[in-house]
Amino acid sequence: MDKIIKDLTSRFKVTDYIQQRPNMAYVTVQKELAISLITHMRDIEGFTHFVLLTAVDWIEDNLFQLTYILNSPDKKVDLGIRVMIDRENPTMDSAHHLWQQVATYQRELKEMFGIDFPGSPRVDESFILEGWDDIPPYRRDFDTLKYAEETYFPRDGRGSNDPAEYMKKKLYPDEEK
Amino acid sequence: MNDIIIKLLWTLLGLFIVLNWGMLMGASMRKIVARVAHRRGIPIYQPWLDLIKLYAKRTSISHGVMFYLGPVFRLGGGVGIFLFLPLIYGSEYWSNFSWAGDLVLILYFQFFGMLGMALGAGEGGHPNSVIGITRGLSQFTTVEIPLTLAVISLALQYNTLSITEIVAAQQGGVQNWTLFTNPVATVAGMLSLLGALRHAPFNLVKAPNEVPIGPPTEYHSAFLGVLRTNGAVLHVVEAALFMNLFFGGATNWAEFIIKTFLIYFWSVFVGVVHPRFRIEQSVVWFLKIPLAIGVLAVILYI
Amino acid sequence: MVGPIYIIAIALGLAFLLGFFKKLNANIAQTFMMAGVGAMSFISVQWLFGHLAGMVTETVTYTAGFKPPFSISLQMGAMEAGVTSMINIFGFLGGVYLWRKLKEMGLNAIIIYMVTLMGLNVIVLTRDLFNLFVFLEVSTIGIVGLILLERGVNTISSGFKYLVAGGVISSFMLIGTIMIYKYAGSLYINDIITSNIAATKGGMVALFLLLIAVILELKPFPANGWALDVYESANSGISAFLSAGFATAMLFVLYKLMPMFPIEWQAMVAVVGGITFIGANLLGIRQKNAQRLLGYSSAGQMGLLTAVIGLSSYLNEQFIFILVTILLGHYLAKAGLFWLAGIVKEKEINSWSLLRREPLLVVLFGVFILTLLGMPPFPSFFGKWELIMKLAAGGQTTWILAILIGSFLEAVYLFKWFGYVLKGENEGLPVLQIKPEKIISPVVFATVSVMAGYYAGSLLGETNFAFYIPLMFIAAIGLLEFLPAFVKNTFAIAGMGYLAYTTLPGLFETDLLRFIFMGIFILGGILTLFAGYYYKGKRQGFYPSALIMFAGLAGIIQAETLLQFFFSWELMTIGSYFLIIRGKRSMTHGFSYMLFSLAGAYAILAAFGMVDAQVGNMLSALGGVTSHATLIFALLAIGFMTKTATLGLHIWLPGAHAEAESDVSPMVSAILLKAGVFGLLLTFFGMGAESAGNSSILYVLGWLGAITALVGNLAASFQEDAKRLLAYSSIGQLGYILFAYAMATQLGWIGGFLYVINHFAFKAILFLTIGAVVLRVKTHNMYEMGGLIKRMPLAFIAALIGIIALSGVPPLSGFAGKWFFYNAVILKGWYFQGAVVFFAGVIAFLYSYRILQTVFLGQLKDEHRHVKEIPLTFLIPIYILVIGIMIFSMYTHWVLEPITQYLTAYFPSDPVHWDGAAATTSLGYWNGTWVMYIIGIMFVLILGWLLWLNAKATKVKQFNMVFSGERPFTPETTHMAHNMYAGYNKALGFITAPGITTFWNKVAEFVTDAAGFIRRIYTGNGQTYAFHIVAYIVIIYFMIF
Amino acid sequence: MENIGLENIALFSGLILSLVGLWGLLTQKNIIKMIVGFALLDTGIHLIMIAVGYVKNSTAPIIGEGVTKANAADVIADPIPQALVLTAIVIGLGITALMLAYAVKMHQKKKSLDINHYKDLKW
Amino acid sequence: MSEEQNINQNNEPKEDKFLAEENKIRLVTGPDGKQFQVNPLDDYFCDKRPQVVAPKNKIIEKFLNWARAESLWVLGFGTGCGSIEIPPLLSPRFDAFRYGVQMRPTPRQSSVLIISGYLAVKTLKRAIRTYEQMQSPKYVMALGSCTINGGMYYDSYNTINRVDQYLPVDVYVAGCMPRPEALLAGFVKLKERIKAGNAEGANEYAEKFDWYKANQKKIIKNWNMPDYNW
Repeated sequence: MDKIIKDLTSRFKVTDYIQQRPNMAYVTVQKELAISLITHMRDIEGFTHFVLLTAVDWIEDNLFQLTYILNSPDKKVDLGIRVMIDRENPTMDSAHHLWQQVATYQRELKEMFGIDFPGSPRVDESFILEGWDDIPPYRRDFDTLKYAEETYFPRDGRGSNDPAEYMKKKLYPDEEK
Repeated sequence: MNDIIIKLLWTLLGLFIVLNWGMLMGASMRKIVARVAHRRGIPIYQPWLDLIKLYAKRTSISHGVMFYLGPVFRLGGGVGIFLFLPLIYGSEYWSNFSWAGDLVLILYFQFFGMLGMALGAGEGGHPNSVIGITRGLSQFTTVEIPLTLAVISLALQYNTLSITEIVAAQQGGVQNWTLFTNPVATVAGMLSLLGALRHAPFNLVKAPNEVPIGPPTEYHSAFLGVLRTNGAVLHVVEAALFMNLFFGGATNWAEFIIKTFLIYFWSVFVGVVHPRFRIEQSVVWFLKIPLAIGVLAVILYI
Repeated sequence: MVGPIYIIAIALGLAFLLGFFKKLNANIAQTFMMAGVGAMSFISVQWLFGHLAGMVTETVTYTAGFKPPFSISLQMGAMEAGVTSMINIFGFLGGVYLWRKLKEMGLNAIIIYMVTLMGLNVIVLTRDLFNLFVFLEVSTIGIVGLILLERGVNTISSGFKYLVAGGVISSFMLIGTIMIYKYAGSLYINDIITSNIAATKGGMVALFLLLIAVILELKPFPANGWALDVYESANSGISAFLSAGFATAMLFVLYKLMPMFPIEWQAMVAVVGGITFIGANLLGIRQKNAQRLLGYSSAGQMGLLTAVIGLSSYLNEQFIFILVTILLGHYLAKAGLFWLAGIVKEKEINSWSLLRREPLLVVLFGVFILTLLGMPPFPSFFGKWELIMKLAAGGQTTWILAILIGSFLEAVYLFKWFGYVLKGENEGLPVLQIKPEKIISPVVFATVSVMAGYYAGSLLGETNFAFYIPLMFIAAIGLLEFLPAFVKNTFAIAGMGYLAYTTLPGLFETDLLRFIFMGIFILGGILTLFAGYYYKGKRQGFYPSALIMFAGLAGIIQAETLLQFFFSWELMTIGSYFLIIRGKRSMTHGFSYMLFSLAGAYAILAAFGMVDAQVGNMLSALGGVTSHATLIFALLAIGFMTKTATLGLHIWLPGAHAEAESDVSPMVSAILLKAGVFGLLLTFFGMGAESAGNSSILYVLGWLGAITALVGNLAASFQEDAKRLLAYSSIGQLGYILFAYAMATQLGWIGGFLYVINHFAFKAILFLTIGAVVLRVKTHNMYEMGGLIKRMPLAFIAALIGIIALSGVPPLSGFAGKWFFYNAVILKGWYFQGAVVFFAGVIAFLYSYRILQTVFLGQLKDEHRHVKEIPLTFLIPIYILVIGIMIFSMYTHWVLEPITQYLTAYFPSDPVHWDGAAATTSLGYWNGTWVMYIIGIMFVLILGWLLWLNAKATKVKQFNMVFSGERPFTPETTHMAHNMYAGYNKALGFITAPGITTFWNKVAEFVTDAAGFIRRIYTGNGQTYAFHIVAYIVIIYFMIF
Repeated sequence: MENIGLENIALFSGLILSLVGLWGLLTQKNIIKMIVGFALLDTGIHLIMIAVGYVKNSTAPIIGEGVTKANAADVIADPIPQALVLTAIVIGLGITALMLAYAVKMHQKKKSLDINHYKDLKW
Repeated sequence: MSEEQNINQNNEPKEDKFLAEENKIRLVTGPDGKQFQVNPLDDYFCDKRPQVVAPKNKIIEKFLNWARAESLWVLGFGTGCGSIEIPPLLSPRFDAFRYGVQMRPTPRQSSVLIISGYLAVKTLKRAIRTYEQMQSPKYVMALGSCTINGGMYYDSYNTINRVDQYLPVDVYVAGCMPRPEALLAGFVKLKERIKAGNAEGANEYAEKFDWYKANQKKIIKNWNMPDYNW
């Protein structure tokens, strides 16, 4: 693992490096370098398996964090590649040419976070949400409770209980706290 | 003229009996199947309720003229066979209109309903219907061969194609039934019946979890009611045909009911214990064992 | 009478004179030449007419005032007059054709032309052997000189090869001549004949050398490579000269010299001819170059004629007739075709499609091809007919076989060529330039061909004229080609109506069988022609072809003699060929149709020959056949089964019917196929279906019919093309019919008749309907249609009724057929065949449903949302037939009862009893009318009930259906149509594997490969050719001695 | 020597000559040689023809010295073969000339006299 | 109810940014070469509104309702986690056949639609289409707290809270999830309602069609069909 990272650092400008587990590490790279780094990992280092692509909304930093997780079946190690992109104008280079299934992840991210991947197949089509015209729901500035209350006719009289408290009250009504 | 009206009334009565018996028979079969599965199953009157409910549906839709005519053809097919089939041997009234045609007419009249149903379902435009029909027709082609050979064997044995005469020849005791005088043909015929009644393993046509219910996918309300009516009539009539051909016919209603029940039960019995064939499997199956038996049946009587 | 010597005098004199005036204007010189040739023609023609009219007798002219053997004598008998007329007329017309070329080449060419012509005349006329040799050489030199009209290197080298080969041949001829002189002491042919020259060995050798030289001049296979190169490369006018003029003269030489040779040698001559006929035609199959192909054909025809001369002892009094008609056919056709080749100027036969730009040329081409092949109404047809008849009378089965095989091979390449002309791609080909002088000669020859055909026919003493009335009517329609289609259509229908008016009532009185078939032919013809009103424009070529076919069909019915029948049969084949090949992409289908038809026709011809030999030429005498009855029966059956497209002989049908035009498909399917059935019936009726030898054949036919039905229906179920589906269905239905008739019982035949009528009606309905739908939607593929019931309800109803009648569902008439089948099968005892047929019958449901579902039901496509109902001109005939089928279903007994009575004459046992509408057999009973009533009433009651319950059903549109909570996206993806019976295909598709097509393809491949292999002996090297000649002589020598 | 006779010598030499000519025609690739072969063949045949017409101990068929009309038939050699030979020579000459003319033409076109070079047309 | 007046489907401009590609008006060339427009929504779908069908006279209706109640044909359509509770109904242990409950694979023939758990918007669309394809009289049974008030998905951005805003529900079966016994109880309850003549959901749906449709369309933006899916 170290060797890989060392090798990686010597070739790319890797800014952040976290060794999560002995066989799992995260590196952070610049947006521009990300795709070439991934290509390098796939073709040279043997990270042939693409595990997932996901995003985190760092609304405070005004950033989206994209995480590509790759797996090397031979070395039995995982490598996460983090890319921080601007939240105002979220675009990222598409990686669908490396693995076909990336396109699906990118489509999901486009829908849920509004991160654009120009050139990715069918990226503009709706994926899970059919006919969504609000801000992308996984962004943290989207208030889902408010949206649900406005949209879905909440029924009055809804309450909630802590099951332990509730059962205690019910079973031992006399017992005072 | 009077004769004809009386004849018609008797025929309607017969139809009524057959319809109800068909539903009762269907219900009891389902009861039996349920018991095999350790269930109580439907109430015995369930088919009547279903039928009433279907006829009492408030709305219906129509895909076009053929969609409308399909069930008419279908029921016409079932009732037509009923009309041309002598039910009770020795009774002029219960022999219906069998003087207008013989066994061949009945064999070919089966297609009347099938064709209409197929066209009606086709007009519905649903691909699953068409898939179901193609399967049904495919299977039917090979189902018919053993039956044809059995009929030829019977014609050779009794030297007639008239059902009444075939039944007449079987009178006078159990030993005279075709079942015993020509067991090979009977086997061929009964194997063919399995395919004709479309219980498992030959029920790919309406396989509900594959092509939702097959041909009648789009049928509902009164259309479906008509189809169910036909189903009840047709099952009895098919069983009655085989009863006449192979099991000595019936001289009274009690005998009729027992025999048709048992004949119908045969296919249910097979169905309960067998899984389903794919279509090419069933086609090939009918071209193997039942065909061989049918050929044997004819060879024995050459 | 002007003496024949003047022919020579004129030619020589003119040639000399012209030679003096070197500076003479070419135009004037040529006018002189034409005048001279005209005069020569006149002399010979006047002799010919003199002989024909009986005014003159055989005349011998002596030169130099001595009697032979001391001088040369010229004999002008009828044959000589005829042949010189042919040569001179050809010379004249050829001169016209070569006008420009000769003028270009100047005086010398004109002189050579005249001298060559003169040489040929002398060859024919002279009775002196050496004189013959001299003028043969003169002609050869002349021809070789004329070859130089073209200056290409190939032409020149081929001319040289010709010279080398000719030199070798003439050497042998010279030796032969001189040896004959030594042994016979005379060169006068008549003296040689009377002298006993063959007694000595040396005399035999002498005769042999002479004979072989003459034969070699006729270009026998395989020692004929030298001639083929000339045919290919020379100017087409010269090739025509070589083929029509020179070969004709040489053939006459052989004819003239034949009496000199020992009678045993005739067989050798015949064999040589036969081998040439087959060999040359076999090699012709691989040819792509038009002129070379004609060369092969020319060699082949000469082979045939040589064989005829060799076989003269079998032909007796008809020898001359046969020789002359076939020779005439060859002469007219070959000259005409070579001339056309000169007009077209395209070497490759597949470029000849540009001929299509000029309809007149196509007509000419057709006339010549048909003349060459011996098709009616051209003279060689009668020649071939008589040849076969006489050979059969002589018991020469092998020869019949050989001649038919040769003719068939010839037909293969000629019709391939014809196909290119009619249907080949003619885009991007150069413009056709027709110079007036080039077209005159072919036109004249084509006209002569037609007239000669009539004359030859009348010579055979048939009441021939009746068969020519329809042809004249057709010719009249043909002349009206410039009129719009609807006018011609009206004329055609009127003609058919007149035919019906004159024939049907009479037939009804006399012969029910013929009445039924005539009714089908004429009624069907009128109805299908009616659909033709749909077509705009001129529809060139359609009406003559269609009417030729109908004339042939009517002729078959009316024929009384074998010749009339065969004449009409061939006529019908030709007409239908033209009809079929009119369709799109139908070149190959028309080709295979023609080949199968011809093969069938030849089988019929062979059988007729045997019949004629035994009991004379009346059709009704068929029953009197005693020897070879089984063989004749089998041959006739096979012949007629090519038309009914029985399995094994069916591969032409699907493509031919599917690609034909919308109103032609019903003509060829519903109507034309019945001609084969009629033929079979004639055979069965005539020859006694149940006689001992035939019953085993019938047994085979029964199985064949059953399997045909099965395979045809199964294959129909797997088609994607609507018309192809119907075509396969026709194969299946004709299988039923064959099966029914093969049973040869009364019940079977009633069923058969029922099927014939029924198939006619429903197949006409279906083909018209589907054809009209195809016209509207412009596609054949069923999966591209769908949902058309919404746009074309009337078409759907018609198709539905057609399908119900087809599938045999009660109450329509199809069921009656099934009922009779069941009874017949069981009574006959053909249980397993019967089971196969019923299996096939059930399979019919698969395709019946398929065509209704995928075309009319299911999902309507975007582009068909606005299509109109099928045209009224189609609807009217369709609905006439629909009404007909309903009435027929309701009152089947109206038709079947008379048929039953009619058949009682043949099957006295009478197993069917009719009581009104009720039919009873010993097995079962059936009452068509009551079944109809009962079902009708029941249907109405149920419908009423449903309507009462369900009147308020909301009408929805095509996407309003259960789609698992989704909705359909496009009609294409929602229409379940493509590969509809996938599961069934998986289970039983192997039955329809195209084994038979593969088989025939392999046969064709083998034949063409063989041809390709054999033709490698023609290396192109002149020496090899010379060696061939020497080797040929040696081989034949050792074969004889 | 007596048995052989002049006519036989002529016959055999003619035969040999024609066979040689035929052999030349069939084997020589050069067109001119082929023509020579043909000429030999032709000449050989002419010799044969004369041999056929030869009658032993007879004179030329000219009426005159010892030949009268009465005994002409017995004394003279058969005149016809001689006449024929004359014609045949003429014709042979014509053909040879035509062949040569063709040879010239062919050489003009292709600059070759090898017969194997003129095989464009075949099959 | 207040939305009823301001939403009128017919006046709404037919501009729909969620209109699917295959539903857009397209220009087609016929086989005869003429061009014409195909509007899939009009040409391929029936756009009639559902009609209220009044019950027949009381006695007959009572009889018919009894038959309907005893013959409940359930559509095999599972929406949420509750769909796993339906198959056991037919097993020997619960044997819903005793109650006249039978499964049907096609909505055309079914009379009961079971909403078996939470409904995402996407599923709701299918459920509505399916419901509309069933023939009247038809009944809706909703299982689980999710269908009642959103349950644990009450604040989800894509799961509805109350089914009865979108479809006329006849019986709610509470629980998370209700066991098969509860379902059986629900069926019994439904039967009572039907026999009493109270289960007129289909007519209610037709009557308040605009209101239902407005609610549905508020969240289902790409309906892509005429209003009522026949």
